[in-house]
Parts: sequence; C-alpha cells; structure tokens
Amino acid sequence: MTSWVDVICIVIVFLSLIILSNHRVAAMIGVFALQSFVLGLLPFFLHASSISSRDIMIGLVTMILKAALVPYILFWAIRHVSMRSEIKPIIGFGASIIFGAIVIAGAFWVSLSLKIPGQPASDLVLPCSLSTVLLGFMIMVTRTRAVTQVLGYLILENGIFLFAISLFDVMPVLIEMGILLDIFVAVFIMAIVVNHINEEFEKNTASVVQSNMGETF
Amino acid sequence: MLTILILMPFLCALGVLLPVSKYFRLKLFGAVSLAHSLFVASFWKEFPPSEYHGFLVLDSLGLILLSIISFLFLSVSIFMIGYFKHELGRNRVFVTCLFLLLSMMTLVAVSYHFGLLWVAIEATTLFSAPLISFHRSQQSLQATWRYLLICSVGIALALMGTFFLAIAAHDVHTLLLPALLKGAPLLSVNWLKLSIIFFIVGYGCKMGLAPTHSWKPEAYGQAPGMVAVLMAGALTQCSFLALLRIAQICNKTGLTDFFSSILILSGVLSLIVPAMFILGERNIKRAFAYSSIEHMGLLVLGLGLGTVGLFGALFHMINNALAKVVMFLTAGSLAQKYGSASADEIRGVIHIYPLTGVFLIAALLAGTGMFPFATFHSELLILNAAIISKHYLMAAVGVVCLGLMFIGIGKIILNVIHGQPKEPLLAKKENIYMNVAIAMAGILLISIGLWMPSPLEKLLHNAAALIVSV
Amino acid sequence: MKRFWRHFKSRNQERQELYKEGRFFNMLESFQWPWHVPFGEFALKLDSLSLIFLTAVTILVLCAGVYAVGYMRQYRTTKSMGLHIFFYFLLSTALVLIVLANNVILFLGAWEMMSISTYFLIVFNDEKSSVRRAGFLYLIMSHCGTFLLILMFFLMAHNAGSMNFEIISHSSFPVAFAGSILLLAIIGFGIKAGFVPVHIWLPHAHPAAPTHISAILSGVAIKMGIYGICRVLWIIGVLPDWCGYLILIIGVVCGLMGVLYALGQHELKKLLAYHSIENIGIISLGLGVGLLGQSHHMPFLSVLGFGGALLHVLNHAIFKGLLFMGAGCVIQRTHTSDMDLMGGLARTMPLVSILFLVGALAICGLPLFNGFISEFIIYFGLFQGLFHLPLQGAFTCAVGIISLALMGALALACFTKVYGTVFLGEPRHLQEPPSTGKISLLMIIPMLVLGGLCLWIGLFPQIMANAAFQGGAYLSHTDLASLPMGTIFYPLSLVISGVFLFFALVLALVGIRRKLLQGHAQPVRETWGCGFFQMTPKIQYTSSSFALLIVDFVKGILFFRREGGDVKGKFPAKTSMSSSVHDASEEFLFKPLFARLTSFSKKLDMNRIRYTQIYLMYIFLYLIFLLVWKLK
Amino acid sequence: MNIIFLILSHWLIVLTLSPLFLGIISKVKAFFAGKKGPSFFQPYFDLQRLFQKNSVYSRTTTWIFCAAPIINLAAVLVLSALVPLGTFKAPVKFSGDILLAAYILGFARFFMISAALDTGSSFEGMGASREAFFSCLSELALFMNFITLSFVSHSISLSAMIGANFPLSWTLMGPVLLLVVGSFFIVILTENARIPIDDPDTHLELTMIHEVMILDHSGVDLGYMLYAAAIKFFVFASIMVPIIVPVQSGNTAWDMLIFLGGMLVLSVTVGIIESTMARLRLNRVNNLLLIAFALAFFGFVVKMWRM
Repeated sequence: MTSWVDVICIVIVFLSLIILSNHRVAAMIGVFALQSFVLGLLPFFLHASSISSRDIMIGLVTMILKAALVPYILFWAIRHVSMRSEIKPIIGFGASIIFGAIVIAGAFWVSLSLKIPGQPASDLVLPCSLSTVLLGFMIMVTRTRAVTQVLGYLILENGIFLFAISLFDVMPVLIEMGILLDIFVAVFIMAIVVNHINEEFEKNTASVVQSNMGETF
Repeated sequence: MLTILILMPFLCALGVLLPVSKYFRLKLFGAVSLAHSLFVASFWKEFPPSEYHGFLVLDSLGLILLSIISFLFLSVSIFMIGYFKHELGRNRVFVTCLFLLLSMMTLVAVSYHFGLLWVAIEATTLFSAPLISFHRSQQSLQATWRYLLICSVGIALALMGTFFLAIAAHDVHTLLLPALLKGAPLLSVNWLKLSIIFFIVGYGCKMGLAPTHSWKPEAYGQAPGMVAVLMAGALTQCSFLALLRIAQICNKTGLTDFFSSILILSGVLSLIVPAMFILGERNIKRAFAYSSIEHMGLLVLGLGLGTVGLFGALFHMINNALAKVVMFLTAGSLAQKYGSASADEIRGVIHIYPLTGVFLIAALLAGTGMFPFATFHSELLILNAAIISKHYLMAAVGVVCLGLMFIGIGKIILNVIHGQPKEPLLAKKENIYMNVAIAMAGILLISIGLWMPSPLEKLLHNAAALIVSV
Repeated sequence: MKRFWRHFKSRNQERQELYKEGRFFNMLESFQWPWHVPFGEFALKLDSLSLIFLTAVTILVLCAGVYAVGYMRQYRTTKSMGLHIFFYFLLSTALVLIVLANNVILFLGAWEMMSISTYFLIVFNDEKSSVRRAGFLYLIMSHCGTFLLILMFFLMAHNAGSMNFEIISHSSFPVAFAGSILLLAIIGFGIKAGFVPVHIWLPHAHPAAPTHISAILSGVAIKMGIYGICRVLWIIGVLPDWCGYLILIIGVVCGLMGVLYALGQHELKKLLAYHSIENIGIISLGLGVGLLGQSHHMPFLSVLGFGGALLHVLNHAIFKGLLFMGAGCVIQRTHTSDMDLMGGLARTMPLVSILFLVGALAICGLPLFNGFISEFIIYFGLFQGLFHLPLQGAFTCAVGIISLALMGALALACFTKVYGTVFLGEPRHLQEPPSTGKISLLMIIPMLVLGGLCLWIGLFPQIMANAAFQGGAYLSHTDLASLPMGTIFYPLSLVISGVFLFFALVLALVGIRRKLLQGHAQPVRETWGCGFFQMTPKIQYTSSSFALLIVDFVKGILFFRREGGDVKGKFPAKTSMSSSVHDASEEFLFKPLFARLTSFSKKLDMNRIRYTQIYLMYIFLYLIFLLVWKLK
Repeated sequence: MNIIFLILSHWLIVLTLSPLFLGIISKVKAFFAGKKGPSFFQPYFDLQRLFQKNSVYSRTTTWIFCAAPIINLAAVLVLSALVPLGTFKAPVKFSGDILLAAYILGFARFFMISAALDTGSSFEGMGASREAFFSCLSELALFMNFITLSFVSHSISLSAMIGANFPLSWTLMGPVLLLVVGSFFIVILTENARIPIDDPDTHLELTMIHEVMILDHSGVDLGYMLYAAAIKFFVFASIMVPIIVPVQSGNTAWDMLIFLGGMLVLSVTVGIIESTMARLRLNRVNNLLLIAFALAFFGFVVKMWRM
C-alpha cells in the first residue's frame, strides 16, 4: 500500500500547484476541498494491514472539517464579493508556477539531508509535505486577496498535516483533534473578520475596496 | 482542581452566550476571575495534583504564569465594570471570548504536553482576535486581520516545530515533558535543533519578537485597553512559557549554547527595532506596544543569558505583566475619555484627571524600568547577566536602546500629562473601578520593587532551578 | 546560578568579619539592614567623603525648604501643592540616600528617585512649553546617564563579586579596566554634574524650575554627579595616569566654557546655571590635581586637590543657593528674569541686594568669603603640582592655574554685570515695577543663614577645611596625620589675618572719611552726564552691552549672534537689535542628532510597508536565516 | 605688637613716597612737551585739596558708590604690606600671598566696577565694561608672570619670588627674566591705566577706561581713588624693580639707594613712553595684553625647557 501513500503525496503537491496557478477564487476553494479530501484518505492507506479506530477518526474528521465545512465557510465569507478573479497578484500566475516548481525542487533537495528515524510510510512524505508548506506560504505571500491568503494558510496546514498523519502516532488522538479543531476555528474567525471588514467597507465608502494594508477583502 | 479551573470559565463562556443582561455578564466575569484568583492563591501554599496522566501539571514555572493570568483577569474584570458604563455596544461576544481566553490561558499554564501546549496557545490566539476588533472600526478590523494572519503562520511554524520535536523524540514515544527530560539522551540532536529553531520563530512570532513583531503596534493600538493588557501581559508570556519549556529540554540535552545564541539574537533585535521606531510615534498605545516588544526582547535575552538573567527573566515576567496593566489600562481609560489615544489629541491630563495623570506617570516609570517599580530590578538583573557573561557590546547596545525607548515614550507621555488641558469627550469624573484596577497593579509593582516577598523569591528560585537543574 | 548567589552570600559574611576587625578605616558610622530585592541590601555608611556632601545637602534642603514656604505663596490660589511637596520630600530623601548608600542597587534606586522627583519639581509651571521641554530634556539626559552608571557599577560589581561599595573597594582592578570604568563614570555622572558637552539640560532646567528647586538643583543635585565620581575614585583607588589629566582638562573646559556662556546670558537664572558649570569645572580642577598627586604618589598633593574640591562643593552649594534665592526674590518682585529690564533694585530691596552681593563676591572667589578659601586651596595644590610633578604634569598644572585665574576674572566681570544691572543704576524699563511681589520674611531668613555661612567659612575656615581634608585623605586612601598639613593651614591662617587687616583698614578709612566730611554739606544731584542733560535710564549699559566686549572677543567659541541693529543714513529709521549666545554642544551636537534620529524614525514609519505579505516574508526569511546560520 | 609696628611703618613709607612718583611722571611728560610743568609734589597738593572738599552724590547711587574708594584704598594698602620695599622686608609674607594679592585687587575691582554701574550713566557703564574686559586679560598676563616667577623661584610668596630672599641671577635665568620683565611692564601699564592702554589725562570720555569710571566721584572719595592709584603704581613698581636690579650689596643704604634709583628710572621710563607714544586704539589693547601673556608664557616654556 506504500504506493497509494506515494500517490496521495504527489496529488497533494500537485493540487497545491494548481491552486497557485489558479485565478478564480471559487475554483481555488474547490481545489482546496479536493486536496483536503485526498488528505483525509491518507490515514486509511497508512496502516494497510490494520486500520485502527484512530486512523478512521482522524480521516473522517479531516474530511468533514476541511473538505466540507471549511470550504463552506469560505464561500459564505466571500458571498458579497466578486468571485471571479484574484486582483493584481504580487507575482504573476506564470511566474508563480515557475517559482512553485523551483520551491518543490528546493524542498526535495533539503529533504535529502534530513533523515527520519524509524520506518516512514513513504520516503516521499517529507519532501511532499515540505513542498506543500512552502507552496502554501507562497500563496499567502504573493496573493493580495484576503480569502486567498486564508487558503494559503490552509494549504500550509495541510502540508504540516500530511507530515504529521503519516509519520507518527505519538500524538494522542485527542490532541490531534484539538489541532484540527483549532484550525477550523481559525478559519471560522478569519471568515467572520473578512465578513465584518466587507460590511464596514460597504457601510463607509463603497468605492474603497483596497484597504491600507494591502489586502483586498 | 486544574480541570475545574479550566472548565469553570469555559462553561461560563457558554453561559454568557445566552441572552442575559450586559451587567450580569460583567458581574459573572468578575466573580469567576475572583474565584480563579482564589484558587491560584491556594496553589501558592500547595501545588495541586497532576491530572490526566500527567498531561495537566502545575509546576513553579506554570504557577508564575498562572498567577499573572489570574491577577490580570481580576484587574481587567474590575476595570471593565467602569469601562462598560460608558460603552453603548453589546458585550456578548466580548465577554464570551474573555472567558474562553481565561480558560485557554489556564490550560497553557498547566499543560505538560507539547501538543496540548500548542493547541492551547493557538486557541488563545484565536479567542483574542475578536477582542481586538471590539470597536468594529475599519482600522481595528484590519489590525485583527493582520494579527490573525501573522500569528497563525507563526503558530503553524510552532506546530511544525512540535512535529519535529516528535520526530526527535521518536525513541521516547511521547511528548510529555517529564518523559522528554528523562529520555533526553535518546533525543535526536539534529531534529531537536530543527525543532528549536521552528519553536523560537513560531512562538517568538506570537510573543512579538522582532522581526516578527509587526502585528503588535497595530493590534495593541486598536484593541481596547483591557484587551491590550491581556495580550501584552498574559498572552505573549504564555508563548514565553513555551520557550521556557523548550529551554528545559535544551539544558538537559546540552543544547544550551545553541538555544541561547538564537535567543540572544532575537532579544537584541527586539531591543533595537522598537528603539528605531519609537521616536516617530505619536500614539500612546502604539508606543506602549513598542515597549512591549522591547520587554519581550528583555525576557528572551534574560533566558538566553542564563544565571542571573534567567532569574531576572522570570522576575520580569511578573513585573512586565503588572507594568502592562498600569500602562494599557491607563491608556485605555484615556482613550475612552478622549476618543483617541493619539498624543496630539490629549493635553494636561494631570490637571483634569489628577489620578489618571499619576497613573500615566506610573505607566511611564514602570514601562521604562525606573525605581521604585520592580521592572527596575528585573531590567538590572538582565543587564547584569549580560555583563557577567561578558557580552559587553550587547549590554552597551541594550543600554542605548533602552535609553531611546525612554526618550520616545517619555516624549509622548510627558506631553500628554502636562500642558494646557484639552477638553475631553467625557465628563471630568474619574471612574473608581477603573482607578482601583490600575492602582492595584501599580501598588503591587511598587511594593515588589521595594521589598520582594520571600515566597515570591522562593518561587522564582524553584522555577529557575527547573530550567537550570543544579 | 545558585553558585552565584552563594558567592554573594559568602561575600556578605566576609564583610561582617571585616567589620569586626575594624579594618574599615575612617568610617564614622555604618548601618546595615537586609533589603529584600535582588542584590539589594539597605547598607548605609557615613564616611568623611559622604559627610561633606551630606552637610551640603542638609544645609541647602533645609534652607530651600524654608524659602519655599515663602516663595510658593504666590501660587497658593492657582496651583495645588500636594504633589510638589511630596516630591520635595522624596528628593530630600533620595539625596540623603545617595550620599549614604553603600550598595549599588540602593545607590541606583536613590539616584533614579532623585531624577524622577527633580523632574516633577522642575515642571511645576507646566503650562509653559519651555518648562516642559526643559524638564523633559533633564529627565531623558539623566535617565540615559543612569544607564551608563548601571553598566559601570555592574562592571565593577562583577569584577569584585559583590554589590557592596566597601567590598568592591577592596578588590583590585586591572589598570585598563579601571580606566574604562572611570570613563563611563565621567560620562554618566558628568551628565548630572554638567560637564561640557553633556551639560545642555542644565541651562534649561534651572530657569524653568521654581527658585528653591533651582537652588537645590544647582547647589546639591548636580553635586551628586561629583559625589559619584569621587565615590568611584575612592572605590577604584589606583587609576591610570591619564585620568588625572583628563579630569583636569575637563575642569578647564567646563570652567571656561561655563563662565563664558554665563557672560553671554541676559536671563538671570540661566546665567547662574552656567555658573554652576563653571564651578563644577573648578571642582574638577581640584579632583584632577588630586588624581595627579595620587598617580605620582604624592599624598599631600592629592589631599590638597581632593580637599579643595570637596570644600568647594560645600561652598558652591552655599553661595549658589544664596544667589538663586536672591534671584528668586528679584524675579518675584519684577516679574521678569530678563536682566536687561531690571535695575536699581538695591534701593527697593536693600537687604536682598546685600545678601546677593555676598553671594556674588563669594562666587567670584574673593577674599572675606568662602569661595576664596577653597579656590586658595586648589591654587595651592596646583602650584605644588607645578613645582613637584614631572614635566607634563607641571605644564598641565600651569594651564590649570591660568584657567582658574581667568575663570576668576571672568566671573568677576560676570557678577559685576549681574549686580550692576540688576541692583544698581536706574530701572531699565520705564514703568514702575509691580509692587505686588512682597518678599516674605521666610524668604529672607534662609538667605541670611546662607550668607552667614559664606562669611563664617570665609573668616573661620578651619573646621570646614579640616573636614574637607579628612574627606580628601579618605578619598586618596592616606592618613591625614602623616601629612604636613601645617603647610596649608599656616598660609590659610595668614590669609585670614590679611583679610582682617583689610577689614581693619576699611574701618579706619571709613572713620577718616567721616572725619574729613564733618561739617561739609553733601549735596545730591543728578548723575553728571558729561554735558549731556537728557539722560534716560534707557541709555544705561545693559547686561548685554556690558558683556559685549568679552563676548565679541570670544565669539568664535560662543556662537554669538547679533540680529538687526543696522544704522543707515543720516537720519536712521527706528531699528531694533537682539543678540544671543548659543550653546555649541546643544546647537551642533544634540539638536541635530535628535532631529536626525526622529526624522529617521518618522521615515521608517512613513515608509512602513503596508502589505501584510511583506511581514510574512520577514518571518520566512528569519526562519531561513536561522536555519542556514545554525544548521549550515 | 612687633608685626603691627612693622606694618604701620611699611604703610607710612608707602603713603609718603607713592604720590611722588606720579609727580615725577608728570614732570617728565611736561619736559617732553617743552613745558615747565607742575611741581614734583603736585600730587600731594591735589590730595590735600581733595580731602578738604565736600562730595557731591548722584541721586541714583547707593552705598556701593561710597564704599568703592574706601575698599580700593584699603585693598592696595593690604597689597603693599605683602611687597618688600628695597631693604624693608614685607611685613606679611607667606606661601600663597600672591593669591591674596591678586584676589584682594579683584575685590577692589569688583567694587570699582559696581560703583561705576551704580551711577546709571552710560559713560561710566562703558568704562566699567572695558575695565572688566581688560582686567580679564591683564589678570591672565599677571598670573602667567606669577607662574613663571614662582616656577623659577619654587615659591608662591611674593617676597621670595622677586628675590628678596635670594638674588635672581640674570646670568642663569637671563632670557626668562627678560621675557617676564617685558610682560610685567605691560601689566603695570594696564593696571595703572597708563598710555598706551589708557590715558589718565584725556578729557574725551569715550576713549577712557579707568578715568571714566570715577567721573562722578568727588571730594574725599576722589582723593581716596587718586591716592589708591598712586600707591598701586608704587607697589607694582616696587615689585618690578628688584627683578630688574637684583643687586644686593649687603649695605643697607646702598641697597636702598639702588632701589629708589630703580623706581626713579622706571617712573621716568613710563613718563617717556607716555610722552612719545599715542594711546592705542581700543580694539588693539587686547592684542597688547595677549602679547604680554605670550611673553610670560614663553618665559615659562623656556624655563621648562631648561629644567
């Protein structure tokens, strides 16, 4: 079953790259939902011989929270805003892909020098999760729209989770749940803030969409 | 005991979500804070037993933080009674978040598992965010946004650090602190180093260490005074507790130098950066935010320097928290009175509000570490540590930066205190609750500065001994 | 860390033993009390060094306190006094604690207390922006100085492993280390003492403060800087050669710059403030001589230098207090502090004018009063240095003598200017001075006391000089009994007899004059105008014009500026002219520096990157940097 | 009692002899102007006249105005007690008496300047201002001379410095003493308000220094002032003469004669200078005084070099 794990890792990185190159917000959220779903599948393939209740729980919770609830909230948050396109990215889409590729290569190169103790499920886990983290970070840094930044943050978290789920089981399941819950709450609060900001803008001057902090809400 | 302490505010949070009266929420909050403080006070006599298989343990380090949290919430709850007399808005979300914050901070102080610690700290970040945007103005919402984004990324890095620590502890099979300390020789040094770096950057971001401090001036500038108090006094120090926990592991594994050098770098940067910005600042709260960055720098500097510095850092945790109460509550009450915390809008405070003027003076002196405020002693201890460890240049840089900070803050505060009074928005009456809250902290800070009670000294010594085991 | 604490404790025990053996030499009184703060102990010690300063503090704080009761009456209806009185007592406590503290933390705590309380005393009239600015300048300079002191004390304490002055003084310091400590002390304490060029707070703070506070500031607060330097000298003991030269040169520069700036002022209290800088210069001259003696192993010389300096500390406190109080009376009466508007006050307030004259004569170092005694001792020391020191030492002493003489002459010019324009002649503004400012008796009494002290030390200097020499001997770690103190006391006694001779002569001449004038009428007329009959008080020499010759002569140093006053044509139009002297270190060093810093900081703020993304990049880059730095 | 007798006798000599030398100077000046001139004893007559007249006071003045002449005269008399006159040793001498000398003169100066300002006249203010300025510079030169002399003689007593105790040898210290004498001579001219620094006889107030300060004094007060001026010149000259003529034959009469001869020559020299030179422009005076300082300083450096 190792090969399934490999496939999942590759798919996750690939989906991150797609988000990076996308310019429609709605599509980005959809791709993210897909990515989280794939991530949720991972625990089921991890211990192929004996799937523990722990694996099932983590998988299911991930799917429910990240693949369903979070996208829903995000859609809610941007319901007033034009969903069509990302405004004025700091780095163009073409250049983003090329940078993304470079970042992936870099992550793989760095992973060469990191040796994970014990028996990892797949040697692709570390480089792929690092790539995802970095791509998520890139999205946060290069995109100016608030929702895309949230997405970038979520992808970053996905990268960390890819790493966490596949590598060890030292973390008690309750704490894993806590981490997931935290992330969910984070998205929830961010969405509310984005919503509030939009309302404020509408209340005051409809013409000013660009805040003085560089984001577009 | 500990569970009660965590659950009590949590349940109350759910309770105040119900449509009850505005004043009932405040009273409940006050009562819970008081109960919380009484519990914590009882822990000074005897530590409570550990709970959940050693996941929740209160040790000396935790007790320091817990006492700070408890005191801060108590004074904030008193202050709020006065504050909400003049606020028209609702306080449902606000008080709920405060309860949740109290609950989560308590969890931070008592969690003995690195994963749990992360969960709790992340939760504090999240629950403090709605507090910042209490006034719902554009600026405050944007400040909240920046705070959320930057701290989330930072905390995400800390999560990575936690996982790296887990890899390093592959042979220990747990992230419980005592097990890690016991199994220190089994830890993989390279992964541990990696995790330390991620921890320092991640939690440092939350503490507001330069260069990851950028959320601070915005957030503190916009948050209501009492929220800024909780953030500057308790929230940031929660992250510092995480660093202290890591320091425990580092000292066991012989990575002290590695750890210290990074901390010292961060500390020095955190001294230099606010000193560069402060002279151009005109807003009281933002100036205090820079001061907070500086104090965080002092904390990590003390931790990095070890020996006397460590003692100083632990002492400074307490002093910093008390000083922040004085500083931000005063700034908050001024901001409410004048509708702005900009130094250009306020003049002659001491003539209109004599007591607030005195508090403002106290805020200046406490914030910049002048005798008889206890911050004086802790700053001295940290400077002394720099000299003892022969970091002369660093001591000199630190002194210059502290001097610049003093000039910057002094320029703002003294301008506000003196001069021909400007008419405030509110009536010329001071609110007793607000003043009591500030005076409590101020008097406590002065009395510690004049005479350090021996239980406190013992506690600090025990806490220091936890980190540098003799 | 435990070890550190234990070390600290064992040192404490060691000291207890030392006390028992009575090895602390020349200690008058000591007091020990545990003080529960880190490194703190409530250790007080009164030795011959502190005694001098303590005397000055006590005298001045008492006198200024009484004076204040009278002086502050004018504000009784407009201001609340509570805070002012509180800080006055706080300041008094802090001053006493500073001179008695035997522990670094206690000293620093008291030092900070002094800075803060002085600040709030200075900004009493906070509705004036100049007052606020002066107070602020004082506070920041003083606080920044404190930071240097913290560094210095901790360096010393770390070297000795204790925070107790007594124990620190028993440890030995490497020479270069001692030098750097002294440098820190000179800057840190020099800010308080008013060494040029870090004196800039002083001429602003003194005029801004209420008069009794100016008196305390100038009389004792700045002396605390000198006390600090003395204490450090005492603690270190053996200093490198260059320290003596350095302090002597500082003395020369301070003295001359101080008196020259003073000459250029036309604001009474500002002028007195600059004179404080001059007198600090004289004191430093003495300290420099003492240090030279110490480093060349000439105990007599060092006792002369230190003793002279200490006596001058006391003297300056007395006469400067007197002068400020006099100035306060004048300002209260005329409601201005611009000397160019005053005149003829000797006739309306005769007693004040006589007391001010006493102060003025004393500060010029003229015989009959105390200033002469201390200056005489310092001169004597300088001459001894001239005779007995090697070449460069002798030369430096010669420079010291010359500049002391010049200081004396310039001070004389300056105070004849003050006395002449304020008290003599006719009032320069034409309307009558408002008569509301009644001088209360409570203001006169302390001035009488201080004036009496000036005369007492001037005529019977033995007691105070002896105390000062004790202090000097203590400072240079020698025993006074082994020194030929008669060499100085004999001339002193003869000087005093010379003064009495002078006194007798004056009496005789007065008698002769009275005899000669007996039976003659003494008509009173207008001042003879050399044939010019329409003299108005306006054409009198003003303080500015009086000093113009000197100021113009040294305008290269003083940055003397004159604006307007050009006279053109045969029938010139109405014109006005103003002149002012600018402080070089303020104009060219601190103001630009501060402006540069502020504008830099503002620019940072203006160009603040607005994008949150960039801040996220910071986090990332910092992470990468740490990874590369630490893990390669 | 002995000491009081000594002092009184010293003063007697000073008081009787001093006006004579002013007379000599005016006689020399008259000679150069081709006039017969007043008698040698004219200053005595002047003093006697003044002492018999009454004084007129300005409305503006205070007690300072009356005190100044008294203090001035007393100060120069105290000064004279510190100075040896030929074979008559100084009755008061101790280590550091030069300081007393310099500062008692300062005391007198303080009152002189104050008295000038007391009149409230711009003319006298002008004189006071000038006096204050030039006295600073002459003090500088005076002290430099003192330093050099004391460095030569290793003593800070006036009597020792000018060779009453041991003759200064021109052979040993020639260059140094030459410089000092030159410098000191300028100091004498300044302190006694003589041409080329000041002109005691001019009637143009705008150019005067010393004389303009005492414009308003009259009668006894003026008499005191004049007497003080005479004594001051006498004392300064008697400081200078032993430096120039350090001969001590041992025979009291001869020594006294040499001393008086020296004084005479000095007065005549001053007279000649006054007759042949014009008064310096005011802004040149400070240069002259700085030259005096530089001469003495040069002397000091030479002495150091020889050390």
